[in-house]
Amino acid sequence: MNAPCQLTHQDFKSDVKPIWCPGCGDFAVLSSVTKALADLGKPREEIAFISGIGCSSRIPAYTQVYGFHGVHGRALAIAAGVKLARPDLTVLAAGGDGDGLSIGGNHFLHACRRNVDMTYIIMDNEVYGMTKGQASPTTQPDWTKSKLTPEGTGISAVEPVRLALAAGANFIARGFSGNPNEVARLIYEGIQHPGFSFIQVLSPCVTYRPEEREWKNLVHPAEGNPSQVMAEAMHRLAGDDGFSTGVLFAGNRAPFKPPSRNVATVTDLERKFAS
Amino acid sequence: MNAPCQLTHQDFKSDVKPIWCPGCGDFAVLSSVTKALADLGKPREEIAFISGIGCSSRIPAYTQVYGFHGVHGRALAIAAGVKLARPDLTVLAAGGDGDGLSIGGNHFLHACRRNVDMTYIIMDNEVYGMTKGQASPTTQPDWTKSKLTPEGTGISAVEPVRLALAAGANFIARGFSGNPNEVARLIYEGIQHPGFSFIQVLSPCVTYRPEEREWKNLVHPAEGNPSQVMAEAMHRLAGDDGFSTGVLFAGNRAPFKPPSRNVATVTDLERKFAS
Amino acid sequence: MVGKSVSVALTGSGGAGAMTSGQILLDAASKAGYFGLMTRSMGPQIRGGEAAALLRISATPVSSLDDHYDLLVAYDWGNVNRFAAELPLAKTSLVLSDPEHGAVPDAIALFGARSAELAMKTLAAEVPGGRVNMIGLGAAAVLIGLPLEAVLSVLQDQLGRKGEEVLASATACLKAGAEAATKLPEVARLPPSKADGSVRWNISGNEAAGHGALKAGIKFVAAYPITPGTEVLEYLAPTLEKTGGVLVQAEDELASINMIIGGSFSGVPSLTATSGPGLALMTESIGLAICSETPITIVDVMRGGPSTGIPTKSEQSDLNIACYGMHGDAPHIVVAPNTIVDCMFSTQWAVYLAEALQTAAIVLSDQAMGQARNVVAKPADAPYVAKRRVAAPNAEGYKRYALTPDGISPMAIPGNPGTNYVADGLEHNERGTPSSQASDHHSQLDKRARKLEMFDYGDHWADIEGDGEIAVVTFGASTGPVQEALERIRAKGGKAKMISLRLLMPAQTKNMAAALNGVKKLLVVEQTHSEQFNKYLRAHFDLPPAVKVLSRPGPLPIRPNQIESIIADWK
Amino acid sequence: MVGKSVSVALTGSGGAGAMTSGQILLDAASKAGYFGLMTRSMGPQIRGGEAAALLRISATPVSSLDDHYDLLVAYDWGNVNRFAAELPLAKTSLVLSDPEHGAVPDAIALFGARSAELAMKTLAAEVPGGRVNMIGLGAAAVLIGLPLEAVLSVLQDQLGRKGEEVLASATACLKAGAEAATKLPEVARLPPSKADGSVRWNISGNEAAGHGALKAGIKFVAAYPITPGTEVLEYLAPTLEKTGGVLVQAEDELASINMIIGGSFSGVPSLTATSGPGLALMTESIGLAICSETPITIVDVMRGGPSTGIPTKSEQSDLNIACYGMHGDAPHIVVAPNTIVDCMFSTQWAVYLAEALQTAAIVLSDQAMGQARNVVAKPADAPYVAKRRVAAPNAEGYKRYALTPDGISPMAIPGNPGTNYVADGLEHNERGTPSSQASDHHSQLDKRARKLEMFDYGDHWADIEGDGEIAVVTFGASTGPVQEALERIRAKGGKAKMISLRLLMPAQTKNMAAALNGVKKLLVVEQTHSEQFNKYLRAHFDLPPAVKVLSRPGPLPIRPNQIESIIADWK
Ligand SMILES: Cc1ncc(C[n+]2csc(CCOP(=O)(O)OP(=O)(O)O)c2C)c(N)n1
Ligand SMILES: Cc1ncc(C[n+]2csc(CCOP(=O)(O)OP(=O)(O)O)c2C)c(N)n1
Ligand code: SF4
Ligand code: SF4
Ligand SMILES: [Mg+2]
Ligand SMILES: [Mg+2]
Repeated sequence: MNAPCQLTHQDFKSDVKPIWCPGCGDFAVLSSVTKALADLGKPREEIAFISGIGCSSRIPAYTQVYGFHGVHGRALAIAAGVKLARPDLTVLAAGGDGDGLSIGGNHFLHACRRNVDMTYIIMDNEVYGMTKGQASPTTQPDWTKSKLTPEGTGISAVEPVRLALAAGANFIARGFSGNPNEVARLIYEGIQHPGFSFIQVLSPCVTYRPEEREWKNLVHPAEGNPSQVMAEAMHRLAGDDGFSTGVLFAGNRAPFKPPSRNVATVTDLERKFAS
Repeated sequence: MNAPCQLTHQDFKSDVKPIWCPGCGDFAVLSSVTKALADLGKPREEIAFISGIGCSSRIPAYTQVYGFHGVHGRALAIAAGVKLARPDLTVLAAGGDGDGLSIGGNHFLHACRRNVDMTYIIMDNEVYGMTKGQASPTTQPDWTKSKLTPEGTGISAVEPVRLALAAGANFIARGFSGNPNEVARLIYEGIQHPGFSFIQVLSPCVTYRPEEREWKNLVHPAEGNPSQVMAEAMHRLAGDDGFSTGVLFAGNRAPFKPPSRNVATVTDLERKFAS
Repeated sequence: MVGKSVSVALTGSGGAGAMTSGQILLDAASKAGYFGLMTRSMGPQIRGGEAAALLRISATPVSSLDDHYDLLVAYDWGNVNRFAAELPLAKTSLVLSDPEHGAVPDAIALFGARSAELAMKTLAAEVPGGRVNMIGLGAAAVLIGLPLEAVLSVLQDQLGRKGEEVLASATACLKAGAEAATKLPEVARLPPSKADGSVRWNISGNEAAGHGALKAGIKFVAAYPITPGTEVLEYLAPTLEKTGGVLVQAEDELASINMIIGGSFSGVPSLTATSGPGLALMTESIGLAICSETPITIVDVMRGGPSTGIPTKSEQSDLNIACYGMHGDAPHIVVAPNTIVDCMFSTQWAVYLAEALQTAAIVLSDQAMGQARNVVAKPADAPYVAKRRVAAPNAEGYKRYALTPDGISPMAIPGNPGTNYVADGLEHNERGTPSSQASDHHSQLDKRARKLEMFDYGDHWADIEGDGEIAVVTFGASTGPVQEALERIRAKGGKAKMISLRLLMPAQTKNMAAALNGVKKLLVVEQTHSEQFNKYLRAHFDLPPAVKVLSRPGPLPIRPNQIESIIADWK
Repeated sequence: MVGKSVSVALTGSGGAGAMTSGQILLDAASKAGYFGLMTRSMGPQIRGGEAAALLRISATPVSSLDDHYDLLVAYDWGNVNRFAAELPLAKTSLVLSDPEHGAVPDAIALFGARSAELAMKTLAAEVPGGRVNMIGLGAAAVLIGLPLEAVLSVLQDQLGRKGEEVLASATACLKAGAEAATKLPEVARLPPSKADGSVRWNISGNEAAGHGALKAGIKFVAAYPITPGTEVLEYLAPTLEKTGGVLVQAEDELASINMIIGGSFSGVPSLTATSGPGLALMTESIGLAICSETPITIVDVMRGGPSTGIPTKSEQSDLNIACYGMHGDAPHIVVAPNTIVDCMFSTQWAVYLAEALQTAAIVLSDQAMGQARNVVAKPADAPYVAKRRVAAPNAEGYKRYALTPDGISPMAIPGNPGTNYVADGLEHNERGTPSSQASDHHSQLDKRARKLEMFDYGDHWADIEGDGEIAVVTFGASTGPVQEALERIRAKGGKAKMISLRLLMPAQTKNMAAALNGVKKLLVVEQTHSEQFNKYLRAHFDLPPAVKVLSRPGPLPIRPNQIESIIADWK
């Protein structure tokens, strides 16, 4: 047995003090991540944790693994690069609903589709926390507290899990930061599941969306077992209220692995040019 | 009655010679567009036709309306700007599967969601024509003719109509360039339908995908009437073979219209600063 | 100890209310007929981060921070290390702190200022609902000689609607602080105000930029939030809505820049606001606006870079990307406001230029101006409004990109009959049809450059003051300290010229040659690390033989005395 | 009429096969022991667009087009106007065309060259399956004195697998053309080849760039197709696959640049290739690579700009964005290859520098080099391979961004135990923890600039040739014509120095001062509209008092005689 595998979830926490507001849901997500990593039993150096920009995207710095705090919206692209270049690493990505679904929407779409083996957590607070409270794609159309959309966005909210399914994600789950053990389990399962795993974690922003504290009264376990068939999952999610938690879909598409062999040297290749 | 309303579809064609290869499906799409515009009966100057970059995106220059040939992937953003700034104009956008679903994927997602009243045509040839034949998001994973993915992409193809539905498009149809009259009708209906209308037109690339000439034997009318309920449409599209043509979904979400009143002058606003 | 102006820093960790007390102090100064400036320094936290309100109050207009603060009121010492460097103190300054929080920390003590204690927490505890920052505010007002009535009146205005109790408690604290202050050592005091009843404006640079946009006739804005540009949008969202315009929050900057290109193509003056990372994402499409000759304006409120950098603090280091950030030869307009109120004029002018010249204009503001408030005399109205040269209905043989003598071609607006055309970012001929022919490329490149070169920009290209063989050349927020330094030099009988460039692109080679005529020594002042402005100057102008450069990165603002001493030492 | 080299243009509209015949001619020249160069000019059409194959064949190495073409073979005149300006002819040149297509059009006739007719269509019609381009090829070979056996042998190699019939028909046409040529007027003829049996390479600039990347150890590429950069990727996709690397086609350039940042962060040397519009989309994240100190290399194959511009034709106008296109102070590497083969060395070196210095390197190639083929002596091997300074396992008190004397900090690679850290584009302290403190910002900015400034780049920063009081400074593809012009001047007994800058960033101020020592007159040569290179030079270097600039946009290449005549006329 390998010594580093004895690491506890505390061993995955760093000594950097979070910038988060007291009461922010993201604290619990951090605990869930470190717990899942402890359960995974891998040494810290074999894990890469990538994020974008936002309150939530600060999370890698609060853990003890290799991390990359990139630019806004590009976490999934960096994460794909890591995994494609170093298939031996366990790759996690995380960030906010704005980071992942607004500016990062295209990478989300194509990550679901490309199905690289990694796990992506959206810490969904239905708001841009970091920039002081604007509407995100998951914000309801009638939320009027943002100065940029004082009469509400008037645009229907994205349902991330439904989008992930249509785009082709291979594992889809939803958790609530108020139930950190469940979230830890979902992350753990997402990591274990081959291909692209997507986990939406409802994580209240107590500063700009204090009403989200109420979520604790709305969440409920998803009924039945996770679908393995896309059409079935589509049907099921069509009636979803956005607060059911658990694994919602677990597909079996093979992860993306670009071809790569080792059958020539660079010098061999030069024959092509010579005459 | 208004003189310009008598325009024929020829009046909507320009004298610029298309750069398209002989036999390219895009010629027929051009005819369908001009026919739909003639049927619409609006004067040329009240129509704006926006595109990105690609063989297909050249289409506005071949018509006689106000047009914008933008940069790669951003047609829908320009089009939204036109419509939001000038709600009186009829706005069309068009382009390729690469332009709209690869680099432009995020705008596609958000255009569906935002539901600005405009009509978007993807001239889908399952390839990047303009850059000489690479795989696009709609290319099947086992297509090996691109030098960039000589063993195939290994990534499952996007089904644009399914994605549009999940993202919230309000009108969804599919046509085939070999049936230009049907395509003209679909475009016409899309324009008439409030909100964001999406029309996928299967348009063969005879140069890089000569096998697509076979599409004429594969297309068939979609069965039944278009759904008006999203869940129903989802169910229906789950079993779709990608070759059924016709209107597939016609929703009734109100188009996006940001609030705007005229209740103050700029000088009125200055009171706020004065003391 | 009555000076021309008094500078006060109010600091505290999250929740201490440093910002609120600073804001009230500025408003009270304004009420009492003073001019004033307040900038802020904030930590990265959303809530509860350390903050400093940095004020300067004066009987005459001020547009720059002073060399040091006369009074530092520290509500606590939490994380003060993080911005101690931003709080220069003189030996004569007074540090006022609460014994509760212990001794003055080294980072502050090393300035060697005087210090005094005030038991703010204890005093506040004596008032039901009492708050430390109101104690500090009362003390500060008295120490600098600001009439307490003015502060009370502001409290009334601002806390009135929060209910009697809140107001009563704040008032009680204020008075307790004021009372206690009488026992404290003296600090620099304000001269009597010269209030003449004329209207004052209290405005931030970001509000000013937004308002300038409205004055120029902007009616369509698409944008994506980003610190510190968001407040331009926060000003514009409700005001556009009221004046018949529209603001839309886009999915990202690629969308926002292209949306405004669409809005402008359709004939509606359009703008976006952003900061460095957002500007970087926009450059491809700014090139599209330039090539397709679609007028747009982009306000870039600069922050520390590179990359995500320091979102909450200022720097002038987007100069390079603003001037040179496009691929291909892409002539465009770059305008740099040089004071908080000038954010209004410069943005208004930039919109006017973009529209008149059918190109992209970038307004290069920064966090130091954007997020600071200035109390100033009501600014004069500028006559610049968006006005395009448009095509007539059914204009015969209409060519969108006609090679006119001045390079500006009439633009047909959708709705105009008989002139439909297709705007294009591909190189094109006069009609707009794509062309890869050398002659079309050359003539369209010439035209796009010519229209900018031939235009008459009047005197606005730079603010020039004073005379002499020594000149200081600067731009943007670095102008305030330069101006003040040169005033001091002149007050001592010296001579020096200030050239603050407002129009950075197109570079005004002839005007600059005239301005530099007779100048033997040139000091370049800028807030970048790599001397971006100095390199810009070298590239475009012939500089005098002796050049010195004062270039330092943010977030520390440049102080007047730094400039003064370089000039004094320059033999 | 035996010259040093012979230049031939083969043109025709779509389907005429100008490109194919040019390619065969080049290959045949190579077989016959000659050196050669072939560039191409293409219309925008995907298929069937007009095209010109522009060749120069010589007994000694060539890296530039000549002043004019000795022979123009026009298979037809369709759309020749679109690139006539790219086909300069001398009075002594011969225009060979088919009477079938009518008289020589004005755009060509105005050069005043001799002309002759050859009934290519009729001759081709006499051969079953005969093609016009093979008739023209046969005639061209004979006219310039290239042994027909070499052409036949290439035909055999290339058409062999298409079957006997195809080969027989091509051979028959070739011979018919050759036969007919004996009755045509003479044109410049090749000198005997100096074939010594040494190995020749036949390579395009884009292949060379790709191969240089492989030689440096690139193992991960993510990219999005774009003309004219795509061929770098087309070379890399199969070769990486065979050598244990990976190429992935990304959804857009935002993804590709971030994917390679991820690949490199994980320890694998990573690269992308693009062109102007793609580079513009990447600048935000290039800033991330610079700030987080993650090595990456970007090959930018320049095309006509701005915006979508002229995708199929060349220009050097991405200089600005490559050097200055990032927001904030973002020091990085810019390397400009100056010949087709140098695309190999320069890319290899750029990767080496990016890795050694943990920063972003941009390789500034262009369409003229990228899509041209050169027959050259086998290039020497360069010793540059990717090698990072890495952290040891369990390095004690590991600080990712440690302030080392040379500015380079050991990088911990995932998998290395005990050194996990979080890379960050936010300003940070030595550990990598975000910091908005002035001192951290300043010291990290210093470090990121220092590592680039202190590094020893050896002699590769520029190619310097010759001596004298007149110097010509240039970069990239403009180097070939400069080199040739100066050789001609020297051949006539004149003196002139060439400085072709390879390392554009960081600007080599000291090296350049040494190179300019003694230079009184400086001619700047570049292919841009706005004198981007001249402005770059002014910004960073002290130039001699007399400076002239030969700056013109693409797509017309700069010709040696333009440079010659400026120097000759310079009193
Ligand atoms: C290119 C770019 N645009 C905008 C920003 C500003 N910005 C930073 S975080 C953020 C949104 C944060 O929202 P979300 O991703 O939901 O994270 P949260 O703060 O809510 O956890 C924005 C718009 C940026 N940093 N970069
Ligand atoms: C930013 C940017 N990246 C890449 C390109 C190159 N490019 C031009 S068109 C195109 C794809 C075209 O494919 P599609 O949109 O499907 O249109 P089609 O040619 O097939 O009609 C690409 C990648 C570009 N012009 N701009
Ligand atoms: S602003 Fe909201 S999301 Fe951000 S740290 Fe505070 S509570 Fe959390
Ligand atoms: S390459 Fe394909 S898509 Fe493009 S014009 Fe030719 S046939 Fe049409
Ligand atoms: Mg959020
Ligand atoms: Mg396509």
